[in-house]
Amino acid sequence: MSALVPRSDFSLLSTNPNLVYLDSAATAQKPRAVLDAMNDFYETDYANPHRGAYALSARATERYASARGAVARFFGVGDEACVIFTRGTTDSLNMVASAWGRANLGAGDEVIVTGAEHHANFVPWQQIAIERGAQFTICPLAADGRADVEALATLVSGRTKVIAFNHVSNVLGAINPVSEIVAIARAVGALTVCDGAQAAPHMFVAFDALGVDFYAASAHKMLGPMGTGVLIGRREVLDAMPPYQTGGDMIAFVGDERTTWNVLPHRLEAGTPNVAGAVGLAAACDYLTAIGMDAVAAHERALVRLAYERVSALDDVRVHGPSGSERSGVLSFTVGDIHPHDLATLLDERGICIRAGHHCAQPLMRRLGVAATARASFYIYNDENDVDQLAEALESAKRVFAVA
Amino acid sequence: MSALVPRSDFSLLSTNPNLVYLDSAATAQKPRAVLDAMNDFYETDYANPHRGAYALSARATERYASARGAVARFFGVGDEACVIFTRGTTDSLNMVASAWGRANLGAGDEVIVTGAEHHANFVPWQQIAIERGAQFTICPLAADGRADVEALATLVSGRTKVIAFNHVSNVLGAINPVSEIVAIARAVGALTVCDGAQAAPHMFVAFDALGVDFYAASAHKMLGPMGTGVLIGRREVLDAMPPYQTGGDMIAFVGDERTTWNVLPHRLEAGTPNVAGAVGLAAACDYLTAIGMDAVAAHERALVRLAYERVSALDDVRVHGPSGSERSGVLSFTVGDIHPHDLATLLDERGICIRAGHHCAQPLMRRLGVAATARASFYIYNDENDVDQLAEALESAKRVFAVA
Amino acid sequence: MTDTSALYQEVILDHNRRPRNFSVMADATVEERGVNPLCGDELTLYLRMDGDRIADASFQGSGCAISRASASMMTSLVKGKTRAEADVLVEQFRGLATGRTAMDDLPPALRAFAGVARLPQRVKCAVLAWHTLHSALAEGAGGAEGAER
Amino acid sequence: MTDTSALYQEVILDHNRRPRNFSVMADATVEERGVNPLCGDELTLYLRMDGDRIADASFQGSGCAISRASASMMTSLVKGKTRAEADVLVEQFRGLATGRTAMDDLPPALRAFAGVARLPQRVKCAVLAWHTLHSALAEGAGGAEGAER
Ligand SMILES: Cc1ncc(COP(=O)(O)O)c(C=O)c1O
Ligand SMILES: Cc1ncc(COP(=O)(O)O)c(C=O)c1O
Repeated sequence: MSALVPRSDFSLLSTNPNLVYLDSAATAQKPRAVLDAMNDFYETDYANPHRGAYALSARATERYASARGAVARFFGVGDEACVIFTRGTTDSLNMVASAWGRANLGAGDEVIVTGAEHHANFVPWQQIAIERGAQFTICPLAADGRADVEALATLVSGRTKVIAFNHVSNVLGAINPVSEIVAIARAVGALTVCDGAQAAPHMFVAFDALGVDFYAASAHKMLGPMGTGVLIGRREVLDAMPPYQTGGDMIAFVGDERTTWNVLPHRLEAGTPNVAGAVGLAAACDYLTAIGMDAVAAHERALVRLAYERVSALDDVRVHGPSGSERSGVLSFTVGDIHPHDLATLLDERGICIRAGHHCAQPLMRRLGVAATARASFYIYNDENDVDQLAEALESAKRVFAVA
Repeated sequence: MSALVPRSDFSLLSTNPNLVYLDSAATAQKPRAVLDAMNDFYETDYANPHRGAYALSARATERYASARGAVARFFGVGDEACVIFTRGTTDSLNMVASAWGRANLGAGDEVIVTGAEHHANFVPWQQIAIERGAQFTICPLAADGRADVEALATLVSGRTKVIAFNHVSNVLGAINPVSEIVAIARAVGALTVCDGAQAAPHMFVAFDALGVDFYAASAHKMLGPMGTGVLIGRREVLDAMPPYQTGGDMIAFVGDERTTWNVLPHRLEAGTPNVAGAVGLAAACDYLTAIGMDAVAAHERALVRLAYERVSALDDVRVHGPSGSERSGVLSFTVGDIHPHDLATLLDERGICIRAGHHCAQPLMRRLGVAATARASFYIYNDENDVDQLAEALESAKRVFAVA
Repeated sequence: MTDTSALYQEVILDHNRRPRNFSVMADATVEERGVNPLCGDELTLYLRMDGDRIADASFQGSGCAISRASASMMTSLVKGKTRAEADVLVEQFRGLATGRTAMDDLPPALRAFAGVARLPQRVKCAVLAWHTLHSALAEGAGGAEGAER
Repeated sequence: MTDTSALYQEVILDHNRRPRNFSVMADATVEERGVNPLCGDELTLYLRMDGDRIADASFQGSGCAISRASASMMTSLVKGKTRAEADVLVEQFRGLATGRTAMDDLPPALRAFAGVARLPQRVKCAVLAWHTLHSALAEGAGGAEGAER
């Protein structure tokens, strides 16, 4: 199985031919096309959009608008104004928890998250629940790490105002049953907030068909630049949500005592927008679309299935989460009693990049009964050789630590 | 008077030799060195910082830390952990108004801003005052557009909890008397929040000596990338401020019910940081430092003084704000009854980029008694020819509109 | 460079200098406010409807030459038109300002605005009066403003 | 590639496998907790002070081989040392782990940690026990944790 895209598209990978980069779930490497798009914007059409009354500024505005269009198409969003550019998934989720939560949560209301959330979709909800006096409930997980939908169905009630869950777990690669969760939420009138940080890079999201009210993702995990992300929402909920940040062009009229707001998407984008970031994200979307998201998903599934087989075949190795064929391109595991950090350092000595730690998912670590895991994650530039190297390095590590 | 730096340092300016870019107060053009620094990071050291246990990630972490060091030096901050990377000035000011404001403002307390604030330093304070039941007071302006410090001294009382003001006005170029405002605030125990968006690009800020509690700036106005900014604070106030956003690495321990926080600067930087943005801002700081901020300030003062003379000499032209020698490189004016937007379009037909409108300062427009102004702003790549072109174009515009 | 402008042709400058129908209408049956928050243009449009027909139209407000000349011409053009006829004009003008309508399909007076299509940042100024007319005819709620807080 | 590692030399692997002084100390006079929030390493350090002298030292906790071996060696080394002597060791070790101290200035047992200086991401693991010792001796407040909310 060769890589889905030429390694030469990625400067860092082609100048480091022996690097085995297995940490794309943390952040993805950048194709030249993405960096070129941003440079081109800075070098040919750079100005502050929305604010200038000259052609250069109009071109910058147009770049920003067309980036929004490209991102909307990528995510399957018909109403482009419902794509809000943010700093990243964390920013998007904080926006919802703060702006929507502060306006809609009160004492006695309930917020539900799953036990497999990244801190970014856990702590903001925990904190707003504390602030508003709402109840914070953690939905249990099924054995494979997905939300236990049967348990969820019994948990919810008329008091449940929002259910926040990941589309794909960053630790387990488990893919949540979105439509079942949405159905349960709708039955009690709760909103749904889906953390798509680990899904958007790897599958076609089809927001309009998904049924969730809010969807969040980060550009940097999907080949795009750092410092950019999206919050996508259904128009009704976005329109009803108070602004999160204020200033700049998100206003209609600023009185000495009261202020009125601009329309979407501006109302939720305070300050000079990061046009370069949006342009970079749009270029990443175009790059992925050219490959085809089905091909992307198939490639990763194939690699992770192979990795699952090779790694779980080793003695004394525990692989967490669903079996190989049901997961997105993420593999978390522990090797004997070797601490994951030691494992990562040993692998790093061979040029293999994996991540080790709690993966910003401490609540999940507790539920798995581990302090940390090692995690290898795969993307379009990985190939079968990367899997071989991983498996060999794990065997070697076991010998160094004299495990088994 | 020639430009302070070669136009060839700026791709956009050198490929458009006839462009007269006079909108740097909205956003500055980028030197190649800034774009190169970001590309180099993406192409040689790219990974998620803080989270990886491999050398590549360690290099990314080191890039981020050294960018923080460079930015701290540029702003005259001794304690690097007090430089918080944000999305921009608007983000920085919203962070303070929300996180500090929500924790510290109550009914009966008072928030003071000046009548010359950008919406980003006006609306967040107005809104948090409404939310907390605090009084929102607007400090009057002296004739030159600076805060009227005598009025301010009589306004403040023990109820005053915070005074938010611009270092330099984005409309008038007026430079506020920071130390006098700080003294007035300290006398009643109020905090000071200084919006440095228009100062940081143009003068040495010397945060540690300035005496303000918080300082905000945007990278994109100081030759750096979009989507990046800083909030600088004194350690005591930052340490006492609750986190603004939560998630990712800003935590120490995430329990099912309670969460504890990491130390500064991480505690105030939720989510994957924008390392590329920080690297770009640091490169911009280095570029400016190499020129010397004194030389930058002197160049702009000279240009704006010339522009002031040329423009105010025209019949039927009203220049707003202080006289030429007392202002930073910003010139706002109105020409007869030509609407500023029409003026900007006419100038644009000659390749001259100025901004027209309320400049995100509607409260100031009311105080000036105008709906909008035209604004020309100068930076290191502007020269005397740019001023000539501006003056000639204004004369031509008057003839087209048959003014005077 | 001479003192001519691609956009500011004589007809626009003239309507700006001496706007037609620039007055408050005491017996208006519809009054609609339009604002362009980014530019600060604002106008109030007054219509006196006679059944389905626009018996009279006038406007007040402040804004740039483009928005003012556009409102001046618009109010002149729609007087006496039916709701449906006015709606057609609205669509035609929007098409012109965004470069979608061919010049020949348009009342000659409007053709001076063709230049705005090349200036996306001024399109909003040109269409403000027409948008406001559209809202007034639809008797819908306010313009671009959101909820007050 | 062979199964050797630049960092995981035999002495570190041995201290990790059979940590010395790995126990709760019932009669400790000082008990100090140290955590490395990014890695999840945590340890509790127990000291029994006899005036100015560390009469006994032990630790408990979970963490990686580096932090465990480091704590194991640290507790072995500081037993019997005065506060001042221990502080010197703390400074020496911090210097080693960040590449500032020359090897020759160090007790031989610690030299195995020189490799961490090249691995900034593991420095925190290596110095955790030493930081905790420093806090314990200073009798200062908690470690890296902030206020609970
Ligand atoms: C004085 C002032 N404050 C705040 C801002 C907002 O900065 P940003 O849009 O980069 O957040 C600006 C610029 O737009 C400004 O000039
Ligand atoms: C599932 C999930 N949610 C949220 C995040 C946070 O994304 P970011 O750090 O880009 O804000 C991540 C990645 O770190 C993630 O994997």
